[in-house]
Amino acid sequence: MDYSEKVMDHFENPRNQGKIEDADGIGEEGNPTCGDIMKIYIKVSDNIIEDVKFQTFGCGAAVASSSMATELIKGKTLEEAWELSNKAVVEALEGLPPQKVHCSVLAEDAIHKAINDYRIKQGLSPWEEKEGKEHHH
Amino acid sequence: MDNAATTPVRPEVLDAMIPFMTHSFGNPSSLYDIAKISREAVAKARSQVAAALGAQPKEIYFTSGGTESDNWAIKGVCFANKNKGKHIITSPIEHHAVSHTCEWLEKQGFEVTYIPVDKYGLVNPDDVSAAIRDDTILITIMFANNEIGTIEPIAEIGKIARERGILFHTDAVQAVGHVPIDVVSMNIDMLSLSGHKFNGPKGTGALYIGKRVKLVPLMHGGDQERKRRAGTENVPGIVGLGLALELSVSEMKETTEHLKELRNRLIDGLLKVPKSHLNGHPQMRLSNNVNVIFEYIEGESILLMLNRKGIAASTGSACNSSSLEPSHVLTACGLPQEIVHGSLRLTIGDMTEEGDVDYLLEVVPEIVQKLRNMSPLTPQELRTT
Amino acid sequence: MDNAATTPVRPEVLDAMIPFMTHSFGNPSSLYDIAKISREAVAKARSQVAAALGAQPKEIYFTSGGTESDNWAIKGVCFANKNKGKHIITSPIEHHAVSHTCEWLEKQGFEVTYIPVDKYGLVNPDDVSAAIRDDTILITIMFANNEIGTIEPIAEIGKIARERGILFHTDAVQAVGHVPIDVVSMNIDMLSLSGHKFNGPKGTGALYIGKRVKLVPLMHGGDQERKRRAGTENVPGIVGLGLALELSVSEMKETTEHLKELRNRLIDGLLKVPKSHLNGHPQMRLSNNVNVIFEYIEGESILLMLNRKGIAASTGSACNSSSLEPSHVLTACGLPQEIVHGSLRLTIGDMTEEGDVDYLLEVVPEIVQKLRNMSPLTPQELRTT
Ligand SMILES: Cc1ncc(COP(=O)(O)O)c(C=O)c1O
Ligand SMILES: Cc1ncc(COP(=O)(O)O)c(C=O)c1O
Ligand code: FES
Ligand code: FES
Repeated sequence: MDYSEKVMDHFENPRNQGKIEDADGIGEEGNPTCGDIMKIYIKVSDNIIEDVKFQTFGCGAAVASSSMATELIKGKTLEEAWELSNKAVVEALEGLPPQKVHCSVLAEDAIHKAINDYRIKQGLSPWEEKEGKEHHH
Repeated sequence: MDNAATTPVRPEVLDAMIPFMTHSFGNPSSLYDIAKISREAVAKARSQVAAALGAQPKEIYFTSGGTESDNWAIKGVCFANKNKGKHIITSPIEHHAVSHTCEWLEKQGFEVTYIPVDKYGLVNPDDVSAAIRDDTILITIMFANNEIGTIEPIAEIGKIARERGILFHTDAVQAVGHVPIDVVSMNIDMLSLSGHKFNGPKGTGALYIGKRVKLVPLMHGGDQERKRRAGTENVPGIVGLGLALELSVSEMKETTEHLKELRNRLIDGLLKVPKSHLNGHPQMRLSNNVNVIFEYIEGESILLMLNRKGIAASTGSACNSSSLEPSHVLTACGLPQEIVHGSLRLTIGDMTEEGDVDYLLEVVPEIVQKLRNMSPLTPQELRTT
Repeated sequence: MDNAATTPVRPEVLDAMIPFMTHSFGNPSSLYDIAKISREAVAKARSQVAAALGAQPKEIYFTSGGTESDNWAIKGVCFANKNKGKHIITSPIEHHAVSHTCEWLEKQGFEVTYIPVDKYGLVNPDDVSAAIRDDTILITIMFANNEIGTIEPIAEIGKIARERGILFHTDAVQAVGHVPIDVVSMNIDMLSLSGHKFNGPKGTGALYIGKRVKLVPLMHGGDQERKRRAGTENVPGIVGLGLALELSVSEMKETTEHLKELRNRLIDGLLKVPKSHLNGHPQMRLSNNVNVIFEYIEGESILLMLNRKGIAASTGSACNSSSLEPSHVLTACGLPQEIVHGSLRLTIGDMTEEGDVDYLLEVVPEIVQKLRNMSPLTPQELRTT
């Protein structure tokens, strides 16, 4: 598999890997085709993502995408985190092989689920996925 | 540790090939002599391959590899015998060179029965016998599986096929040069092999075709190979294949003993990892093949980490296949979807040393632990962080 | 002087291949690196071949030789388009890799029209146009003929095929590396080439497949070559083919001039023998090809005598073919049976020197005279004893 050095770095030294025991929101997303599962934990205060951790069962691209995505949303507002696209993750990773782009979508979806999990727990209505968003399953 | 994928050409084999590439055989040699030297070298290679299989030289046809041999054997018999019948029997764990060929033939109107395998990947000869129909024209079952290393009961299947008068092909790409083979006593009608699996050159292969077999060419054209396989002979490749096979067979006993010892140490060591399982048959397996499953983790990740440590390996994980589907072999052995993704195949060769095994047994458990710590599926008691 | 049959691998090409045979790329290189180096080398070779043809790299597919490329192109298109039509247009002077493939397809229910050629072996594009039917799915006409060297009006035929929306394949095995080719301006949809015809390795070839072509694989199996041609890549062979082609193309202008000079001297000299004739077109011919007929004598005898003098050559004589039939190419050019047997093909290469030509022009007339003295057909005035 032809991964960029950036991907390999995030794969070998994943940032924010682990679990937040008292998470405010948890999102889990799986790809039924390749069997992979990604879990995102967020800790929120004042609408800001104070801490984020991930657990991933998946390929190199899935692990690297999780790691990069968590880095990109840490310290951001929920709105900013919601706007993070898989495309931005791929770019930050200096590209992914074409058949591995779907792995980065997993990260975007898991973050959305974590944010909505938080919103529901707060008694807020969940945000809706954008129309026409790339669908990958 | 990916010797089942491909092996480098042995130095003595390369030396034998080079004069046929450059056409320089030292002096004195006219151009006329070159043709003669080439012809004799091809004849010698044909004898070497025949000897390795217990066949006659005129039953050996050179091809461009295992894939061509498989395609030719199966399509060749089907197109030649379609007036006799349309039914093929095979297994669900064949290499894609066989399985995709069968699938294409289904689209052309042939019918295929897939004999199920047990959890070790073994075909039961009684099942083959029961699947034979009046219109069965071919049985194709692989000699040894490339992923899990299981060796099939070829002699038993051959006996049934011969008794029932049905042609029997075996894809022996993983077995030739590694396991004793005798096409006569095993009642094999056609057998595929590939040069680069036993330290011969890539892009070379052969098909053994027994005398009673009727099949059409896959390569139409010139009169080469007794008019059955057209195309300018790849003389250096053929010379290399013949010598590499002769050397492999002459060293087989010794190599096998050495590999079995290393293989068993590897298997024992890897199975010490909790929640790990061996794939394939514990005894009826290739001496170079180790295939284990580690629960809760994904195969491509293991490969990447191993690669970083200088070790090549292979996996049946969906993430590592271009189709994003898990190994059809492991699935056919009945492994549940949750764990099929964590498979790791290590295949050793004569270059593998004890130190390599020690190193592997040191790094694999560390990698497995690291990935398990990362995985959302891992139960708490198996985590270290 | 049989360079159209096969050529040796150039030293620099061999040097480029060897690391990929032995998998030794110097230090430091992990097994992981080897896979990467191989992948990049194959990509480079694909670009080299694409550049030589004016194609895109992703339109180049590596095969085991010209025969496979021809079989794949023709069978692949026919099986993929059989619901659209069953009609193929070709010429009567194709290499057997094309003609025998077409004959086999006739047995499978396809219909083939053979466009006649003129006495020079030229196909008339108007005849191609007139032969097109509603159910025509493929036109396959060779770029340059391997026996008589005639170069066909490929651009004209390509234009017609494109206008009528019919796929056009050309067997360019004798042309690639020797004649400028541009698949885009010539409207070629598929093109076959073979490595050992331009000092690349035997057992290697390629098929150019334009984007609009739908065809089924000839080799089913693994996912190699964008899932269209299965089989472990012959990496050393591919590397060698790519480099050899790049070198041939870069030297083409110079080589061609040199060869044309030698060729014309050879032709002029040989035609001084009484009752001799040139086969093929005087101008539209490969710069390496000489093909002459000597009346009253038989080709295999000429070959044997030349071989004794260290010269390899080729003939269209029936006695020299395993079918005992005279060349279908010379017959299609309308040569009467009595003289078709006396043909001699000499094909020169960059290794051919002026001295070789002189030597040939010395020995051939002697041999012809010796055989004519022996032949019952020779008229008295041509005898010397
Ligand atoms: C069992 C089996 N059959 C067929 C093949 C195809 O051989 P090749 O890739 O040399 O064409 C392979 C190897 O890839 C194999 O392991
Ligand atoms: C015109 C032509 N087509 C096809 C072929 C077949 O090529 P190969 O023998 O490399 O398969 C040849 C050479 O033998 C040829 O001259
Ligand atoms: S998560 Fe399975 S392919 Fe990446
Ligand atoms: S006379 Fe012997 S083959 Fe023609």
